[in-house]
Amino acid sequence: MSETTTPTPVPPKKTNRLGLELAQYRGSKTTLCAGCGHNAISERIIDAFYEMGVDQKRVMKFSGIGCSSKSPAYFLNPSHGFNSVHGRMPSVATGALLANASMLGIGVSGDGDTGAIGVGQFVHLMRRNLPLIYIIEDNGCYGLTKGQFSPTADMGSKAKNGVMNDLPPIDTCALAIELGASFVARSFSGDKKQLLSILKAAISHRGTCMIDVISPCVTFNDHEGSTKSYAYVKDHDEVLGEISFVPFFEDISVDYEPGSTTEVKMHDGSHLYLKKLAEDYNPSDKITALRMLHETARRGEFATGMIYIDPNQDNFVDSMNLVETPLAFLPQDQTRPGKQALDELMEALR
Amino acid sequence: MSETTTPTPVPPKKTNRLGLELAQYRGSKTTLCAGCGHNAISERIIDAFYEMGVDQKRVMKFSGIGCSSKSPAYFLNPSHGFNSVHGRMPSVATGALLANASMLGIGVSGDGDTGAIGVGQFVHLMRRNLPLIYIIEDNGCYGLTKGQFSPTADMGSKAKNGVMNDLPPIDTCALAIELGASFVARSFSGDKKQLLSILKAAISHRGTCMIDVISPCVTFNDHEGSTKSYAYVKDHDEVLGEISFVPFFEDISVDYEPGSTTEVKMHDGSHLYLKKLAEDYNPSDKITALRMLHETARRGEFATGMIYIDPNQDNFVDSMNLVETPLAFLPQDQTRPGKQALDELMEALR
Amino acid sequence: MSSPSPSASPAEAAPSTPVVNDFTVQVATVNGSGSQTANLVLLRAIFQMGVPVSGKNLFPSNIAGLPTWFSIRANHRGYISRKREVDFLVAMNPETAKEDVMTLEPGRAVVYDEPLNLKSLRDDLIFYPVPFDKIVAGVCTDAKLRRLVRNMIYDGVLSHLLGIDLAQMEKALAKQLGKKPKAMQLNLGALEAGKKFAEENLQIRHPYRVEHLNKTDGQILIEGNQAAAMGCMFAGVTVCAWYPITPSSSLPEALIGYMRKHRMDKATGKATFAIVQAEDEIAAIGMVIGAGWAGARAMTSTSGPGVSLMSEFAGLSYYAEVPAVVFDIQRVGPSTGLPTRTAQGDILFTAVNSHGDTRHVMLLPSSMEECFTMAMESFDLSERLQTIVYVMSDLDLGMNTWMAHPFKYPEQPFDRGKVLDEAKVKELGATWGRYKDVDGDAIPYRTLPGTPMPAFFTRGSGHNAMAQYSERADDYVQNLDRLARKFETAKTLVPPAILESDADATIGIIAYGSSHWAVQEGRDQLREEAGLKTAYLRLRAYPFGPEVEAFVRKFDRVYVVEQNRDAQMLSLLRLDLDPSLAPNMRSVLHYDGLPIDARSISDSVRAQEQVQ
Amino acid sequence: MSSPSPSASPAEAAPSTPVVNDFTVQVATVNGSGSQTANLVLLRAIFQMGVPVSGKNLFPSNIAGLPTWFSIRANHRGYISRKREVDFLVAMNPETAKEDVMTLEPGRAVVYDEPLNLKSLRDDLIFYPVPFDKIVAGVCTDAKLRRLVRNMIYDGVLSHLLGIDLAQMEKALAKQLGKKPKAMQLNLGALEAGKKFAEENLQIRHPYRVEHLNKTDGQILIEGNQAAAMGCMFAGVTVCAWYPITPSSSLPEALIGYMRKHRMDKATGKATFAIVQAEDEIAAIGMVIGAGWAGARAMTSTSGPGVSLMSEFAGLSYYAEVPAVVFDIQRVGPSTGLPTRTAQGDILFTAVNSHGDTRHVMLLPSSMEECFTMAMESFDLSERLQTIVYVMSDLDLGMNTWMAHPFKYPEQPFDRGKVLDEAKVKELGATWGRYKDVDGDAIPYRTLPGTPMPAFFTRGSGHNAMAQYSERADDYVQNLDRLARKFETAKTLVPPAILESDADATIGIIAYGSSHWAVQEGRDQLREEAGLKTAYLRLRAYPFGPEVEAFVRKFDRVYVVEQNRDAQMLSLLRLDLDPSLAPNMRSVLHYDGLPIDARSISDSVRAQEQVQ
Ligand SMILES: Cc1ncc(C[n+]2csc(CCOP(=O)(O)OP(=O)(O)O)c2C)c(N)n1
Ligand SMILES: Cc1ncc(C[n+]2csc(CCOP(=O)(O)OP(=O)(O)O)c2C)c(N)n1
Ligand code: SF4
Ligand code: SF4
Ligand SMILES: [Mg+2]
Ligand SMILES: [Mg+2]
Repeated sequence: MSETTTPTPVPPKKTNRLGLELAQYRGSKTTLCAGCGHNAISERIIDAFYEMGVDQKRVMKFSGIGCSSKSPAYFLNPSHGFNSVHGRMPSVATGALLANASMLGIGVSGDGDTGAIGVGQFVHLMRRNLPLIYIIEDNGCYGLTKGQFSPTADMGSKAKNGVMNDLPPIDTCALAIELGASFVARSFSGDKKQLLSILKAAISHRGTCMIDVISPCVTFNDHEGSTKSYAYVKDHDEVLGEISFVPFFEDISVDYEPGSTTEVKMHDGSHLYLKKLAEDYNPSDKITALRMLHETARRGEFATGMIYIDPNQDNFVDSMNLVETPLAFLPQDQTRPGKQALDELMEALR
Repeated sequence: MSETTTPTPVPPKKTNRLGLELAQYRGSKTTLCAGCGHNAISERIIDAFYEMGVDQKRVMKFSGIGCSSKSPAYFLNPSHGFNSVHGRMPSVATGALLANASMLGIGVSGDGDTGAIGVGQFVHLMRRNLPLIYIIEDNGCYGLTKGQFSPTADMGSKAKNGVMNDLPPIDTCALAIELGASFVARSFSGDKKQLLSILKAAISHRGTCMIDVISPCVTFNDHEGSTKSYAYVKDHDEVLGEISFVPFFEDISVDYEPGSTTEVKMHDGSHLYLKKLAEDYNPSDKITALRMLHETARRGEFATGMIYIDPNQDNFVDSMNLVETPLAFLPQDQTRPGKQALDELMEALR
Repeated sequence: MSSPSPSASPAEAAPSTPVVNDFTVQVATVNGSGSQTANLVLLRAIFQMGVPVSGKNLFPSNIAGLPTWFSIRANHRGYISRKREVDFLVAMNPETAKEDVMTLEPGRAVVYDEPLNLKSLRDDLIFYPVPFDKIVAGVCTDAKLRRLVRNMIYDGVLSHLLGIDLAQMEKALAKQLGKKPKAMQLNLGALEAGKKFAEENLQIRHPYRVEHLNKTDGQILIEGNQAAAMGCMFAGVTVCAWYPITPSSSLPEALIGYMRKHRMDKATGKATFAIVQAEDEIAAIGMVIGAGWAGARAMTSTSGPGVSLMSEFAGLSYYAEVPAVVFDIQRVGPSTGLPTRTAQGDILFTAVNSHGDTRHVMLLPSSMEECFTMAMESFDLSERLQTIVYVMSDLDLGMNTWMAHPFKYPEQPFDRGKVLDEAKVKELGATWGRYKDVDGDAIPYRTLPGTPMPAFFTRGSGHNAMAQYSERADDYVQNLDRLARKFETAKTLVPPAILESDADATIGIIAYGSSHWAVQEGRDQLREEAGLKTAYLRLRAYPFGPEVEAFVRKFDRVYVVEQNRDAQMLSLLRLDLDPSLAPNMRSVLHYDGLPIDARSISDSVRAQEQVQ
Repeated sequence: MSSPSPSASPAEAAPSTPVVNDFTVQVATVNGSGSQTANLVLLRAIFQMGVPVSGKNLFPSNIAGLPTWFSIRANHRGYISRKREVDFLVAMNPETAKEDVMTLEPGRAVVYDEPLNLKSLRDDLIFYPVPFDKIVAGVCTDAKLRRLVRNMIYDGVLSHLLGIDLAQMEKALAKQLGKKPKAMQLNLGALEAGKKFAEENLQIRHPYRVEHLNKTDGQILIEGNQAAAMGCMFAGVTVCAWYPITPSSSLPEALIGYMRKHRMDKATGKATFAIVQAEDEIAAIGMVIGAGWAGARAMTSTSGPGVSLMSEFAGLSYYAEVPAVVFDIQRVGPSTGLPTRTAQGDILFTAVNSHGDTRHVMLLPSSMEECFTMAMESFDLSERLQTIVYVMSDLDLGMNTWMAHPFKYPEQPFDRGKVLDEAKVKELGATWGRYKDVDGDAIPYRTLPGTPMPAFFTRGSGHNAMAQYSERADDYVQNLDRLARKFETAKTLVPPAILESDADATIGIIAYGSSHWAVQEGRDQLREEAGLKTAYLRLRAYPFGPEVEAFVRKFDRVYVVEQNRDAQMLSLLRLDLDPSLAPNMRSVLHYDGLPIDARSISDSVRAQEQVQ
């Protein structure tokens, strides 16, 4: 699908700025079900990294356990990947990015992996605003264990066996905003254009990019009565306004009537243009964002698009004040203090 | 201190409606530091259960691990108590309250026990709105392990050794509201009257009562530069307006100028009167509550009082549609199906 | 899959004498292709013809699109363990067809999808090409449905090639699809079309036949997780908290079904149970321990990764003495491992699970009947002993289809253990202490919240006999010594090991759990093929009763058969039996993720006994 | 506290001959009363006089108000393990004074706070009443400060009663309070006031004296957690993730201090390390594994409950082969247990920690020097072996004050293990596979993200030698067998056990960790008091090298000394050594939470050897 010709901010070329072809950003063959939303998301990730001309040797992939968590094997083969244990990807990614702060980290989780067993680590990841693209492939169920409800399943949503979910869903976007993530978005695996723009913006952002992507499970949660089915999501997708992303290496000027669009200057010099909806929406104010999430949820709708962004918020890795060289590669003479350091220490204990 | 004569909605008597004296609601001698905020909270719990005339044999006490979590041993001796493992009290309480849904559950946790290792279970407890009084004795540090910062430590707050906290705090009240708790309050261990009213209201509420009580650690976090010291909290306590509680068994009518006060009818027939501040505050609207929390936090203040309440929200235990008799006490003839049930099952497999 | 090198010695080639009721059919398909129905119909039809049968489903850890093998063994002697060699292959999966064919022994038969053109691969096999697409097109006009009924065709083909009554297949099909007339009718069509095609086009050149027998009369077909779930229901479980994980999930999911049907209070229509899908395994065991503490019969079910996550709570249950039942449906491997393969790999870790000095009780079911009965025993034991009890099942038992005799309705009432009541409190009076050993069996009396009995404060930190907080050295030692004595008491309460012995046996075999069936067959092989007489002790629980040491003492060589790399049960035997017996014990290990087979056992024992 | 029944046989009563440099002083106070300074000054002053000394702090698991005991042992022979009997008691705590006095052996001495009026309790002890409040009032006008300096007075009193140079006490005090002139001056006043009071009022009737020796020259006083933290720094640790827990916290906290001082890049002032206080132990080990995977030297430090919570990740490290270093500062008990007491109770659980077939490497430090060196070795080993390595310290080593020889600056460069580089990749070329055993030591080559080396995908689920996802039986078995071989390789890399033997020893003793010091003294007792010659093998790591089996083979009876109930190390020996040696091994167990003492060992061995 990446050979598509539907217009995107950066019209696809045969090769990107690194002279690489799209195919060189692919991964191994997917083992997920045909039609699974997760596969579409993998395609968008491939497109985004290709179009942004990211050097894949500078990328680390992470995941937990689940169908969704298998997907890092299906994109960016030249990058190292770590499919860790269920719900604990945030801690593994945190350690890896401290060990090598020069890398671009992308993590894929599921709504069960994040919202159930992993919600504790999720909370602290958001709070630390760790520079990491954190994607939740959200199908409202546990795909790999055959379709049980997950914590993002909506109240009243029906399972394949007819059972109704009677617990309120966790809104991972609201949670992320409340806890301190600096880039919070929601999208739909079926919305190629929107998801691609969000992913490209995420690549330019330094801080936690929490992207909840509704990604229907065709095998266990795509039926009548499910609020995470393709049909339901298409009908209830309330798009927050068009997103245009202009990467730092392109000089395209986007013109718009003043007031109609919010322009966000990204950390790496790229620009993000967010077209406002009638009710003017300010993606840099947490409370407006939360109100909007609560209201759309009350209406049984999904607000998709850039929900909240602060391109300049402090992040955990930078706050560590680390030396340039990645910690993993520091030579012995920088990590083993000299003899007189030991002598000093001994002297103080005599 | 419970023999105090400061006026409270229920003027203290020598014995309560069960004919019990206050002393009969006490626990074992505290082993916490003299002056620890946690001790004051234990006293308020004793007062509240005494004044509400709660039958202590109908109460179950829970906690995790920490100085705060030791405190259930220091109140309500006649009640069974379970001091479980670090951060996991919510699950233990959930199991116990399913086993015996007729009991009143009260849990005491700490800001580390809840906000760090326990935040995953906290999230799901709030989401389930389990009928439980959940008290966080919040001192912004790990008391029992000698004063390290906890996740509720404010950004810029200084530790005793001078180190500054550089992570944003988790606002447990905002989190609880976002996740679905139906009774969310914040108080201060030093504010006897407010805390007592909140606790009495909590006893009348059916659903999760998440009460974050700022409770200074005199040994490790009561110094200049700490935002959880007695001095700092006294100066920055923004009271949300007076709370009066009238239990169902007293017929006192509280009169107030219309509009000045919000009246809440509790699940058990008791009444809660919340005096509004100038800017009229609606404790039944989540977004107003969240805005207020964000704004006071930005000003470096603590909003204390009833922050959010919905007396009628569904709760996890009731949604289980359980028989009257506590599951723990069901006789064999109600829990072992008859022979023909087995025969049916076998027949279907022939 | 196991790969014996295909040696094409003509000697072995296609035997002409008929082989009746003694062969294995393996169906190779793609998962998600709906082959499960066709396979179960095949299995059930043979079962209904009175021929002992077993099915092993070898499926991948994903949802659709990867190779799956289902092997059905029919055996007139009643052997139901996995047989290594495949006699009859149904090759539907292009991806694996070549390897599936290449790994067959010479002389075996292969039904395959014609376009795969497999017969060119080997000349020492019997091939039956079948044009599945052509046939299905004939019976199903709706292209979308074809994928689903396509597999039914091979059932029809096998009905002819193996002599399985079509009527039995139809009956079996009805059992599966009875409630869906449209699907039923479609599949019947496919079944008949397959049979018809075979009759008209395939001339039988293989020796394998199914013939009527009477060895399954009155029996049932069931999966271990269903049996265990039934056991829990009849044990009166009232609280179940679980978190999904393969191969455990089908236990609580079956339980939900049974309880909704049989455990709703007649009068009020309300539930006499609470089943919670927890946020993770730590929460699940926490809920179970909270419920057990409050007096409920509480359980969870999980697999290896969950057992690891429950470690801290396991220690709390042990030290604070709170009942809890945990089913471990074991799967392969350290870490996330192979979630859809079987093993007995959590034994040693579970026995000592949690930091500090801990020991845990484990029950070891071998059969569908024991999945049912031990589920019930586990609740009695955990309330009697006031500690966590693990039921160590595995994927082979839990998720494969097994024959079983209908379960007997339990005669024994529940044993709710030592809960202080009016009478006892009068007897003990003020001298009652939560952790006092008043009966000499090291098991104290507890009280339950919500009763008039005296309250106490439960904690996982140091406490004395009166349940007061204590850091005193003597209190700690007394408590830990009592817990050790309590474990001795457990030896007298757990189900004893079971002995089966040949007359004048010369060597011993010890096994447990799902290995049992391969051991039984393996012992016959040893006796009949190598003249080795064996005595066999089947462990049913940890800790070991005195009968185990006595058994080992009887033989110079005892072979401990298990499905793990590290000889985990042998390790526990070495730790707990008289050290002088250690040299007598040897290992037979199988840990490739496939259910253990008899040949692996007899080969290993023969080799170690140096018997040709 | 341990409670020998006070038998008042006059024979034992107050010996008149002086007892020089061989006694134990125990100070009983209330925690939070600031007695720590006074106790350390006492300890250090004796140390500075050249007399071998050790201090054991017995503190409660709360912050203030509960009983605390600090015992200081001075011994001219250099015995620094805990001595069971207290010779000289300083009774400051009304709550425990009575029991503290009643449990003394006859003839011992007691300094006590006069109002407690203890001398009425027994007539077979030597009592010295001291009016602390009166004295402190004299030296400190500010009532608030009195609580803090009050304890300094007993130092002064003991200076007189035990003959400890006041000058040395002042020097020791300066070492503690040097930077706080006001506190310094106040405490000096209290010290002198105490001495003065004693000189004027107390006439010495006990035999205990400190006299100058030269047995501590050039040595240091340090706690094991500090030593380990230094080791980590000099090992070049770059990522540390931890979660507070007693008795581990002081290790990472010391590390923070050292790193801030010695590991900030000179040129830029930036950090060459990242230390993270994680949200819990699961996150801590997750960060360590993530960092280790990315090529950092990463560690965490915890205690029992944390080790339990890390179980699942331990299996990931083992199976996916990711380096990680975990310090387990062991404390007492299953569950939350006794957080401020010492034990060696996590040995067996840690060795097999995680579901499935797993085995882990453990280092076993016995001394301050080894806390330092093994911290360094642990990083080399975990990167060399590409697996999790546990350093099994305990509360006694980690939090008590020990004498040590100044640490030697490491000569060996780091061993960063098998990381694929240009050269190697040329050699192996396309044949490189993440999990291929190319060197025959079962250790594969890894590559690091952010380098030009080929990437691979790491997973805890089934994988083949090329690190591709695999559920194949043969791939799984090959991988698990290689891991078993890798553990064999580990035996050749871990620090070997150390042998100390009497000439013609008749029995063997095996011990490890903090038990070492009591064993040394116990062996002297056995030799000198019972004529029992012993050979002693001190284990320093798991898995065991060949020297361990060889040692056990040499003796009919080998006593394994350890501080747990379940003979956990003996269990591992039984599992890993030749089974025929199992009967040779016996246990000496100590698990009351107090550091093991020599007498417990020699008594037990004598009893088992039936030597009077
Ligand atoms: C500790 C642990 N518990 C349970 C499991 C079983 N398990 C595998 S995936 C999964 C849930 C996956 O759901 P989600 O994260 O939403 O991913 P999806 O499959 O829906 O994409 C579970 C419970 C496991 N692998 N590990
Ligand atoms: C699993 C586990 N990890 C760590 C600890 C050590 N620990 C005991 S209490 C505590 C934190 C207590 O902080 P908080 O909950 O805020 O309670 P406070 O003492 O401040 O009242 C910790 C980390 C433990 N007991 N168990
Ligand atoms: S089961 Fe659902 S989530 Fe998993 S791969 Fe199939 S469609 Fe996707
Ligand atoms: S340390 Fe702090 S929290 Fe703990 S008891 Fe003392 S004052 Fe309270
Ligand atoms: Mg999902
Ligand atoms: Mg705290």
